[in-house]
Amino acid sequence: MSDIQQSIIIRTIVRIMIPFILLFSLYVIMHGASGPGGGFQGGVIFGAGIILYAMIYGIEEAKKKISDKANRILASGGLVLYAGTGLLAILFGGMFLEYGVIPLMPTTAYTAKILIDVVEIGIGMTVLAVMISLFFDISPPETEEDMHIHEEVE
Amino acid sequence: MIWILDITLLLFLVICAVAAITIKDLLSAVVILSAYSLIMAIVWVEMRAVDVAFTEAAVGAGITTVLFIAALARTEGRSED
Amino acid sequence: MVTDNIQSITPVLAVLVSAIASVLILAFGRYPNIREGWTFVAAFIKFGLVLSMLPLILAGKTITYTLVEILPNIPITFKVDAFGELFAITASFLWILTTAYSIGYMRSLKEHAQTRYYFCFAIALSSAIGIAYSANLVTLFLFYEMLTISTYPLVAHIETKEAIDAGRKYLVYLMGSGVALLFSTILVYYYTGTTDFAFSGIAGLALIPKATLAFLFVMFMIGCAKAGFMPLHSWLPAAMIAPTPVSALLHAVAVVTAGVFTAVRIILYIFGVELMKSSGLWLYMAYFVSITIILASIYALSQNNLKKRLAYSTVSQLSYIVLGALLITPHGITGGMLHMPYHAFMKITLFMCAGALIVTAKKENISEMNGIARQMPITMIAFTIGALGMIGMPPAGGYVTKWYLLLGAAELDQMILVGVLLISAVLNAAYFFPVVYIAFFKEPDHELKYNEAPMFMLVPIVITAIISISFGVWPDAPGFFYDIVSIAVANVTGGI
Amino acid sequence: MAGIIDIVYAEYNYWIYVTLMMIGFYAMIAKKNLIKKVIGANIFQTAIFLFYISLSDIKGGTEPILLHGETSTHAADIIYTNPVPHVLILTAIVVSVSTTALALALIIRIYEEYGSIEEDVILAARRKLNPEFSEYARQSEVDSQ
Amino acid sequence: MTFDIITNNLPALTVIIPLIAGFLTPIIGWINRKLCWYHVMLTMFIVFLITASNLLTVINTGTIHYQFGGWAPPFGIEYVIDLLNGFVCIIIAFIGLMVSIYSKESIKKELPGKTIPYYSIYLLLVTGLMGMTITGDIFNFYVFLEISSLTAYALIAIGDRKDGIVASFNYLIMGTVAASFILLGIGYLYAVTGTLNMADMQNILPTIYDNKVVLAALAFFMAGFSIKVGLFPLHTWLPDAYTHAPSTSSALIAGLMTKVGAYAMIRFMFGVFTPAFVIDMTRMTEILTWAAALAIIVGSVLAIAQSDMKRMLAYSSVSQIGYILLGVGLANVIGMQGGLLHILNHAVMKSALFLVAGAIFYRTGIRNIHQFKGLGKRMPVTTTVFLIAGLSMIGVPGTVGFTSKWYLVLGSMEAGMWIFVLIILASSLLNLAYFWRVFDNIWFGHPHEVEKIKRDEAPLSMLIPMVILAGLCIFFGIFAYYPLHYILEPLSNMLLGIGVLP
Amino acid sequence: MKLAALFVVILTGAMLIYAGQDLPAFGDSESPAYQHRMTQYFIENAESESGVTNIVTALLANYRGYDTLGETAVIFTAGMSVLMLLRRREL
Repeated sequence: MSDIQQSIIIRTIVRIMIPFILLFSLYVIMHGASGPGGGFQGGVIFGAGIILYAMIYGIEEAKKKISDKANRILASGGLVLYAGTGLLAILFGGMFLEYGVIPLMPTTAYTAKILIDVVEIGIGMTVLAVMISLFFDISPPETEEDMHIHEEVE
Repeated sequence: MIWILDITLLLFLVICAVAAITIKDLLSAVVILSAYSLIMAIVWVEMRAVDVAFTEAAVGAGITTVLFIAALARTEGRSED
Repeated sequence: MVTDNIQSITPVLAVLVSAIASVLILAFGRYPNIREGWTFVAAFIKFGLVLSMLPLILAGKTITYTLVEILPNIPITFKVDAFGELFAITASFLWILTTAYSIGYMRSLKEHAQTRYYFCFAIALSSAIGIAYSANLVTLFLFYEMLTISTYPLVAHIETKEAIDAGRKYLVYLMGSGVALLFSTILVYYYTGTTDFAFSGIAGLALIPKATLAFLFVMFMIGCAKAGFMPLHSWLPAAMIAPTPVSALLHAVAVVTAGVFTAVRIILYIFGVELMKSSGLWLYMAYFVSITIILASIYALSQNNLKKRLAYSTVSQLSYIVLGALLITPHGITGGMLHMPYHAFMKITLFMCAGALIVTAKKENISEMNGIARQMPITMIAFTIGALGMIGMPPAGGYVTKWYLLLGAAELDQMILVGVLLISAVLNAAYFFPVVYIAFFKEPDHELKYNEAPMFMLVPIVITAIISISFGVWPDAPGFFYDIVSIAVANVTGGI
Repeated sequence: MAGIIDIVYAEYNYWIYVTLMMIGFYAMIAKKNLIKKVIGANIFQTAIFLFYISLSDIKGGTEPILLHGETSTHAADIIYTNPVPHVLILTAIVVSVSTTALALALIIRIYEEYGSIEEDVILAARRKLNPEFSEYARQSEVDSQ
Repeated sequence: MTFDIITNNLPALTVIIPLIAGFLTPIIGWINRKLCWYHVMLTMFIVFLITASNLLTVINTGTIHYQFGGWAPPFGIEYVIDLLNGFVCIIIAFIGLMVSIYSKESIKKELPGKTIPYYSIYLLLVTGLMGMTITGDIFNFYVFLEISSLTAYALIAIGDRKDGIVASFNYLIMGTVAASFILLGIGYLYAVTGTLNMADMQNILPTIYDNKVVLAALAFFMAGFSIKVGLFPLHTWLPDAYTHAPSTSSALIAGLMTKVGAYAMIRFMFGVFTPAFVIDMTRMTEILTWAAALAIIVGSVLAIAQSDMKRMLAYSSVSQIGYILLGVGLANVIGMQGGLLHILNHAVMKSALFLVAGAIFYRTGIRNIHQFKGLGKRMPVTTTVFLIAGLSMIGVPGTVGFTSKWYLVLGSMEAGMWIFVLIILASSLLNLAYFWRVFDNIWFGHPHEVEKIKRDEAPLSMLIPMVILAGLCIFFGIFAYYPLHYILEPLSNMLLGIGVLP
Repeated sequence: MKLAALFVVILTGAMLIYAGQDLPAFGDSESPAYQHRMTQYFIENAESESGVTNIVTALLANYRGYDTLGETAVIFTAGMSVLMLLRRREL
């Protein structure tokens, strides 16, 4: 544990800030339709929030909040949500990703708006999951056994 | 549009880029790269590409830098050139 | 002369028989008797199939079968005509004999990798018959390459460094020349749009510039390195490292015969008699092969190893055949074509004798063979018959072909060529008679007991020797090679 | 002279991005340090993005976000900047960060195996490790010169 | 009705199915690791069927257009399947299927514990290649190019512990340069045309051919793709990458990556720019032929110098890519057919060869050619496959190598470039030289330490794909008529004659 | 090596500068890219067809939604690849 990680002030501030960061990221994702932002930016910010947590509280601690399994489901799930929306359009007799054919809302534009949000959420899920897992993988291992895992596995 | 500001920012970009590839301390280089991305984001806002600027700020200046620093923590911090 | 064309799958079957047999040989590799049984069965079936087409050929018909069109306009087609049949009969008949001989030879010497040997042998035979029955250059090229590849393991059979080097040499020469053959094939296709053999040559070739034509001809002749022209001959003596039946295969059954066959095919069926004459190419080439005839004979004189001496003799004799085709008169062509089977039978006799000497007396060098005829009289008599044929003396068939060749050369007023033929006959005598003399009349170094080669080897030797004599005694027996040749000659010369 | 200044002035961001691209590209090829190479790649790609964004900008235009409720009536009065390059670059940025992440992962693995992130050291180590390689390395050096 | 839904969307499904399957792989692997292989194989099989159906439709009824989201081009992204990419797609799907079957045992041994990400990335690589091939939108092309590149880096990096990573990193740097060049080229074209749709672009471009930007864009594309295909002076990443990747990755990447790169080169030259521009105005094709001829010779010569089997095959790839590009660069119908046919041929041959190298490595752990002695008896089927594919590389008639060589030589003659005739023929002798060395070692001689060689063949799931590929080497050597007549001849005419894709 | 790199870089730069002469001027509303019907179509129809006011979002998630799917796949690929390379535990 470094000095920064031990600093009670920083730990407290981070703990307080993280909900706001996550909330902001959700706002960015949902706000993509009418202003700057979208799945990407939101996903990255969400990921950054978790990464911040992991930096201060340690990766092991962060993994308790968002486990590898959850990560994997989020990453795959986001994409399946996106692609599934496209496939749904096919099922309703349209082209892939043709939102207009899905009889979700009275007007095509409105349906498209809803589905664009769905798609953005899908992107957000994948991006946040991947960003987190990238950080977990790239940052230095914390325990001794993790250090030398490669020799045993291969 | 204020072209003086524009040019100043763009010149900063060049300075940052040159610094990022010449500085031998890799951590500094990465931080300068982050600054480069941030300036780039500002340039883009100035060019009215807000979405892109937002992304660049979050991805280029944020996540990329974090990944670089994490990678540096596992390797070595100095470069021969 | 009208030739009726018959569609029949028989030529394909004749080609495939040994390919199918090769699979069976591989499958029964662990049981030598069954394995060699298959070889025999295939050899007989093959000969039967080849022979079954003979009556039609003698009736002046041709048989064709198109297997598949590999590229637009480029089919794999088989066509049986008199000339092809000539080669096919020779090769398929000699396969029976070499099989018997191989069994004797390989078992006596307890050679390794016999399955591979029989397998490759069978494939080589398929390729040889394929070459004989090819209807166009591409088909011919296909089998030509197959023959090279399948005989490589036979040449390098004993797997010593020397053998592998010889194999490499063999491969480099033959594959390299194969590239030249491919190139000229594509060139013919490029200029004329066809590669089919025709009795009067490909008509379109007459239209291309003379320099290009000459270049094409040279490329073709380089492509026929299997025919052992100098200076592309040196693979042939090197390949003598292989077991003797393989040498027999190379020299008589398949490889070099395929080479000269291809050369003659190209001269007569691609260029055609008329074009050869009008372009004057025949004369240059005739002089060129004359050099080979003389030089190879001189090389042969200096060889002490019997097989090597025979190898150089082959180089020289092959050029007779090509010379015959170049002498673009009916007599000359008859001589050349007839020399192909004659040479095959006589040379295989000689090689099998040499093999018998190796197996029984363990002797390869001529200088060690003092009085060997006392030990192996039958073998040496057969050898003498073959040698006489090579020199061009009765009773073996050589004198018939030489006569025709001389006639052809004389008709064309080419006294130089006549001289070459005569000189070479003298040279042939000069390198064969000493062997016969040493074997029969020199006192042996130590006491020799009567001890012939095993029956499997001896019987083939006797058969080929007898057939060689029959060539000389009764050359124009009905249905025999002379009849086939005369049809082939009539085809290419337009029945002059 | 005035003409050149005009050109430089009118196209200043163009000159800048060419410069940036060359800086990044040079770092990618010539720098021996692997991290520096990746930094160079980032600079190079970002410079290309700058080119795209410059392309999209229109003098006197506004952000490509429709002014709410007034689109139908005032659409003709407002000039929006070109949104297409923005979309392309959003995608390209993500691609770029993905490449960077993968490159960093590779660098970490290289460091674990060779204990260095300097190209020379790695090359020397490979040569020592694998005698066959030396032949190839000489060849590739010849190629690159 | 339901059937209609599927048939109407087949072009999209070609790419979507492996894409979604790739996303689902981690989840499936989480349920049961063993399911992954079945999942991948099934996916690849379906994709193969779809590509086959696409190709048949194209042959029978002409080009297929598919608009994503129902947005007509140039507003939306369009998939255009014509003969060219229909042909390349089916090759991708088929090789992908074969390698996926082979992967089962090979991965178990070479990459234990990495199966799940491996299969996921495998499917994504196929997706990337397929997407690059099938798309009619220039930026969509870039996106899928990046998918395929990233997956390829990853698949190479997991090979040999030490060398694979460095090879992958070098490839990554080169690949990033290439991708950046391509992105720059796309930007240039967009700047002067304002569109991203290839067909639309081809309509606009002829009016502005004197624009320097267009020329620069072409130059950047060619530079980028030359790196991607490993054309001679830019091939330096290729040998290491192919050598040190795991066997399956080598087979897939060597068999497909460079082919798709070559496809992209053809598509951009003839489908975005026009033949008139690349052939007459800029003489790009002529430059390409010379580079290709150089690649043929240098690749073959360097291959002779190698003693590592995979490295030898890698250098041979450098030379074989030369064949493809030479044929294309000749810019006449015959040469073009030869080049395009060689895409098919080389994919089949090289995949088979790399699979054989993998099988030998799997059983014996040997990669050095000089240690191959006695292998012919130990692994008869594998080595026979090697023999067939090797002869095919040499160009023996009756195998695929012969047919393309025939066309290339004929095309060179047609173009009056006799030097290329010479180069092609010489290179087949060089090929002979390096393959025969291996044949000698395999079929002759005994290993020194072993007295009696036991038969020890690779597992069935590895043998089947190899045997099928070897069978295809012969099948297309004999029945080359079919691809040529139905696909390549009209295709070459289309690329050169009319130029504009319908 | 450095010189060679410099040479390549300068060559590329020369190419860029050569092409730069014909590039549309910065901020030019007459540039082909802006004048092409595609751009105008998006500006006019984004809201009525997609229901969003941010044209970039409309393009990103609707008109060129397929690109975005591909781009997300790139991210996913990167995640998977890094996982495979640096994985610390058995998955």
